[in-house]
Amino acid sequence: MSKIHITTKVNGEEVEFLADPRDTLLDCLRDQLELTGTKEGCSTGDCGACSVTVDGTLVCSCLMLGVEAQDKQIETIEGMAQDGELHPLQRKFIEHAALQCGFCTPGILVAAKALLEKNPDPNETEVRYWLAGNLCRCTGYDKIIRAVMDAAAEMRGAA
Amino acid sequence: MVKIVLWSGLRRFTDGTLEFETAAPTLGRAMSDLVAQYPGLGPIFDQGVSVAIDGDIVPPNPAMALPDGAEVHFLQQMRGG
Amino acid sequence: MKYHCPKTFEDAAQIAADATGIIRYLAGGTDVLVQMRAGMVTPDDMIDLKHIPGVKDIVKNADGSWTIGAAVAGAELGAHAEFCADYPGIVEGLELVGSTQVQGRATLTGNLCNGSPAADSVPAMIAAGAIAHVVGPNGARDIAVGDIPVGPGKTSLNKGEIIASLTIPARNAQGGDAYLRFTPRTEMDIAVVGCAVNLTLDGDRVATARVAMGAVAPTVIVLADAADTIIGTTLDTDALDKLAAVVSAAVKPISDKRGTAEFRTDVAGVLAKRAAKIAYDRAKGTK
Amino acid sequence: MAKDTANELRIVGTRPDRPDGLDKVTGRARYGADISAAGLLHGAVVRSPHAHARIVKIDASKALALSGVKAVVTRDDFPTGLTGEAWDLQENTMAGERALYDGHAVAAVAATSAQLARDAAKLIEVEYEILPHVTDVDAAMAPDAPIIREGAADHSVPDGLHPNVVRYIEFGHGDLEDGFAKADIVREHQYKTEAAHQGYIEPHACMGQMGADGKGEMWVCTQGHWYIRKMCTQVLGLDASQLRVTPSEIGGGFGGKTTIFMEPLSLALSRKAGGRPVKIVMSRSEVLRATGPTASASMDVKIGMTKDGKITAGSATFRMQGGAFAGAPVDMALYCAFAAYKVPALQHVGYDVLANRPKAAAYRAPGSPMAAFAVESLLDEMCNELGLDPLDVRVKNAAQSHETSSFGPKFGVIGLNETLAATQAHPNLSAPLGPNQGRGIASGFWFNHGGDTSVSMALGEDGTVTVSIGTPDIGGSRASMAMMAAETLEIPYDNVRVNIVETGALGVNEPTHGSRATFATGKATVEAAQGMIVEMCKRAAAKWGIEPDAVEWRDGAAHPAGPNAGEYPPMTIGEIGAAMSNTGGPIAGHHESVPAGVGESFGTHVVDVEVDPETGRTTILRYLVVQDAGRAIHPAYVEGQYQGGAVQGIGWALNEEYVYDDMGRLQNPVFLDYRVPVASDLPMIDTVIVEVPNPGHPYGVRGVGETGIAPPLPAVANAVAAATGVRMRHLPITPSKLLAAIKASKNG
Repeated sequence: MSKIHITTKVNGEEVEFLADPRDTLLDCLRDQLELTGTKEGCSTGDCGACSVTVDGTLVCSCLMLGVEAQDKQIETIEGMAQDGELHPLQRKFIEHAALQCGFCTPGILVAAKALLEKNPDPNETEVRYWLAGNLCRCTGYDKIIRAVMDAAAEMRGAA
Repeated sequence: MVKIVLWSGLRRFTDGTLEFETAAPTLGRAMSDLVAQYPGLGPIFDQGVSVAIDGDIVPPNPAMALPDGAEVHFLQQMRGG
Repeated sequence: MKYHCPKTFEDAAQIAADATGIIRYLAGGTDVLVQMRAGMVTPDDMIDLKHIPGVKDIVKNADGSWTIGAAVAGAELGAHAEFCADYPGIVEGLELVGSTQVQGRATLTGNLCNGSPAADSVPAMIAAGAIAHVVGPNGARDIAVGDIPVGPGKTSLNKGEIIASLTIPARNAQGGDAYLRFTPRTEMDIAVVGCAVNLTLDGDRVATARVAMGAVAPTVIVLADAADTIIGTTLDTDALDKLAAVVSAAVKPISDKRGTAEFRTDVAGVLAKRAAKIAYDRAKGTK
Repeated sequence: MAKDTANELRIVGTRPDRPDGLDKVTGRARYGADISAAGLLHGAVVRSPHAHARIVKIDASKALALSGVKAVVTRDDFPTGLTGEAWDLQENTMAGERALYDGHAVAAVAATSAQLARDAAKLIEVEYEILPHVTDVDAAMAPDAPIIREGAADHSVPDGLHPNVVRYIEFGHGDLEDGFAKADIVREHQYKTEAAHQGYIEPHACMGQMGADGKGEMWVCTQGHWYIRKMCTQVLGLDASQLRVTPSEIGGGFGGKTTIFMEPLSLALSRKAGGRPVKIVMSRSEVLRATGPTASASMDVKIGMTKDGKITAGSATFRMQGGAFAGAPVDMALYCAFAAYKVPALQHVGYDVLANRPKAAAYRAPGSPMAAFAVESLLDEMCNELGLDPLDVRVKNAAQSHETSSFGPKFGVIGLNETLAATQAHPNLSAPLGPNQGRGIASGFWFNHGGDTSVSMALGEDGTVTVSIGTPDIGGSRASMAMMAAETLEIPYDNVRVNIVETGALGVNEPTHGSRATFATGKATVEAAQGMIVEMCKRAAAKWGIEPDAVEWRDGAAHPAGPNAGEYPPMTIGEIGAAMSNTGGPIAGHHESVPAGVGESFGTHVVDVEVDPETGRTTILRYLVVQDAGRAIHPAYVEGQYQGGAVQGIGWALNEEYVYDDMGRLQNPVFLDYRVPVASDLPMIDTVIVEVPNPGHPYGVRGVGETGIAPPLPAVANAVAAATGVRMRHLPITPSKLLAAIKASKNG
């Protein structure tokens, strides 16, 4: 099976990899680029653990082929902290104990960041529906929702 | 003396008796005395049991000393958790 | 698997026509990638349509009708304020397909071609009278969206035929639509029953109506009798109850892991009632 | 030396950032599948599509002919002659003569890429002869049920039962007949629950490497790596000490990662592929078809009650299937059934039954949720009938400290009274309810657990401390261990680093299960710290030339114990660490034990629901968890346990279930159809942490992880009954079932 050479940008850096046409973007991120912060929980788009943004749009990287990544801008959890400075969402997740096992956390952080970029002042219902595609089995979501809303408030300067 | 209480499912191996008094100094001795009296208990004990001494569920260490006046409950082996 | 990136639909149709094995098209990919990973299908040729100019366009035509490109994702359609104002029912149908993440990829065309009787965006498209513009090795043709699915997982498209775009008729002034589905959870489920109602008003009275139901038959079905029960009414309680009764009497669902036939029958009527009310309020501009 | 009153505590009870927080919010934390190695091969498993079938022939020649395929293993590659639970584990790892459930592994292949391994697995041809199957517990006990395995029953099973009954449980006390005679009403109903999966988001993943010399390495996501070591080596016929198991970070377990599934396959494949490391990552459908789930249950409960709400007698007969192997938690279910009550006469009978389903694994308070559903539902029905307040009835009959429990032994110090009182005082109990809304209340219980525990602790040259523990951190336990170590040593929290170490670095540890980590590993951590304090005091005493017992430890330093001990400036832990090479060498503490004094935990939940009477959909409006934590070391993570347990219970009550078709095939092996709750399904989960300290732990800890999953099942059912007037005795309360019941009640 011949592989295809892909050039793309991940977290602002240009990268190249060889993709089997059947490999998902998730496979390529994890196995080719060793960006294992993006997690695989289901491979059917039902759990959100593999959330990344592609050209600014939130997607499940398990539902996109690696070969489709050519000339895109991909953002993953590894790019969320800038120059060693945690994003407010990351800080608030630690502060609110919004993670237990931490496996769903990268996907939820990436999804929540996409939400706050679109809607800086979401209400609880909006946060819950936006994150409905990110399963968490540990927390019952309570502390996650609080952390996202608190981060939003801080980012708005309202905290 | 120590009071031993078996679970009621063992009635069929002990002619209906479920409570015993024993002077056995250790848990292991108390168990082997019971098996000597009621051989049907042997395979059950060998399979594993859970033991509570004065309410504290502890591993069934045969060398464990039985304090005078203690109440020892045998429970069908607890699994899972 | 060979991965193709044609630049025109004609090229895409030619690649498909020449292919000897299993072909899949990639618009959003949210169904086909799942099937591939599950081992349900291993395509020999994967034809990515997203590099064809225009596939991401949402265009309002001179006559007020809409043309939606084959690769327009749910998130893009939902962000288009003017289309949302005209056809909130179609948008809410597509937006119910999967999560926010899936919305970043899933398309109307893909939802249609997957051929699921439970496809959330299809009832509202059919209720709206949407037309698919199809390109194939033997040229182009237009087909009513309702004529495309012919059974679970099956479409009426011929080998090499690809839906290039969808056309939704112009929205007349006093018109409204709505889509409701029932799922056990609030999100992330496949519709146990889906119902779209598209109607126009003449003053307070319903002038025209179309009722389309999902997940109650091998394909999405249009219930003309049900629509007739509300045409001419002001959608009072009596009319709504009649609508529910006719819908429940007309559907012939099956029992499966997602719900019993009896449940689907009952809930079909309930949803028809609720969707009709929302469409009516939208048409009146009272939302 | 440990503090025993809340006033003296400086760190315990605060909410510091967890030590692994940064790694986990940046994607740096390494979970099971996040490993790679030079020469890595990828494994894939061939699984039976049949519920019950004889394996006639396995032909791997086409797979082996593919370039890049390095090894195929079947049961023939495993040793023979195992018995008992070891045989069960081996049989579940890889089917022998027969496939016993849909998803049972029958072969495995290793190849140079995951894609290739999956392709190769499809080319392995397995010929089956389909046998009759049974998946329902009651059907599996019926006289005409197909026999899943002859001779699987243990000595507890009386004669005359179907061979699928493999364990029989019976216990009780008091005069049942007399007890029921004293009741004003006696009611009896049957209740059922369906199998639910733990639903951890991280699929099982491991990387195993094993040479021809029998020495092996394994990286694995697990709740207990010594269990992995023991089970893998048993199944493969190896020496335990030759396998070194390193735990990855773990993406949830809830009991489901306390056993082995495909881990031995990676070792067997590696050995066959010349010692190259083999990584196996399960797909979600493999996880749902072949790992986990809990048992399904069919339960008869009978209770006698006086008009004023006194329970006079009770009986429970529970039947549970835990898959094709013994181990349904029917025993634990029965022990928990009436634990919240003192009842003069009780009878418990249980049947552990085989069925053609995957081998049940532990799931959060195994058995307790089903038992709570049956008993707490019936109590609620009887309270309604008698017009009694369900919370008053629970108070009136509540189990008490130092009194005999429903399962035999006396309780120690328990906090049920306090939990019920805190529930009664909570504002949620007086929130107004609208039409189609209802409130449900239920209690639950879990024993908690001690288990094999080994901890070591070492002083650094700068006075900071490293703690080595053997219980994987599944929900913030590194933080609680660091807090307890820092509290005991009286040093800053940030001066302690907690590492979860591999099997070669400590004595045997049981997994993070049974709600034991904060209790047992915490207790051992405190003991180890105390041991280190003794040594540090000795070093100071030697320097000062006084007796060690004339030295006391406070504020992170050795001090002369009093004026008689002499006048010396305090010697800080940093000074002691800096000097240790010249004062006798490294300073460490350690502790090994099976700790006694496990404190039981009770909880009571209150839920408000609204039911759509036209569709049967239930919405959770409000939810309250009140539970005794003994003492909360890190209250935020205690709340997290309460909230997570409650939501898992809500899922089990409303939507989660294993659905099998007529062929015994699992119909919903994806998250789309195995419906765990999503964020938009839920409100905030209110919590009250009750603290009745456990005298068996230096800081009063009781395990908190498990109790919280038991009350939601009955609480939700009770709330639905209050909202609709319809009693649902078979979970889950799906819209289909509830709407049908609502219609039936209107027509009836």
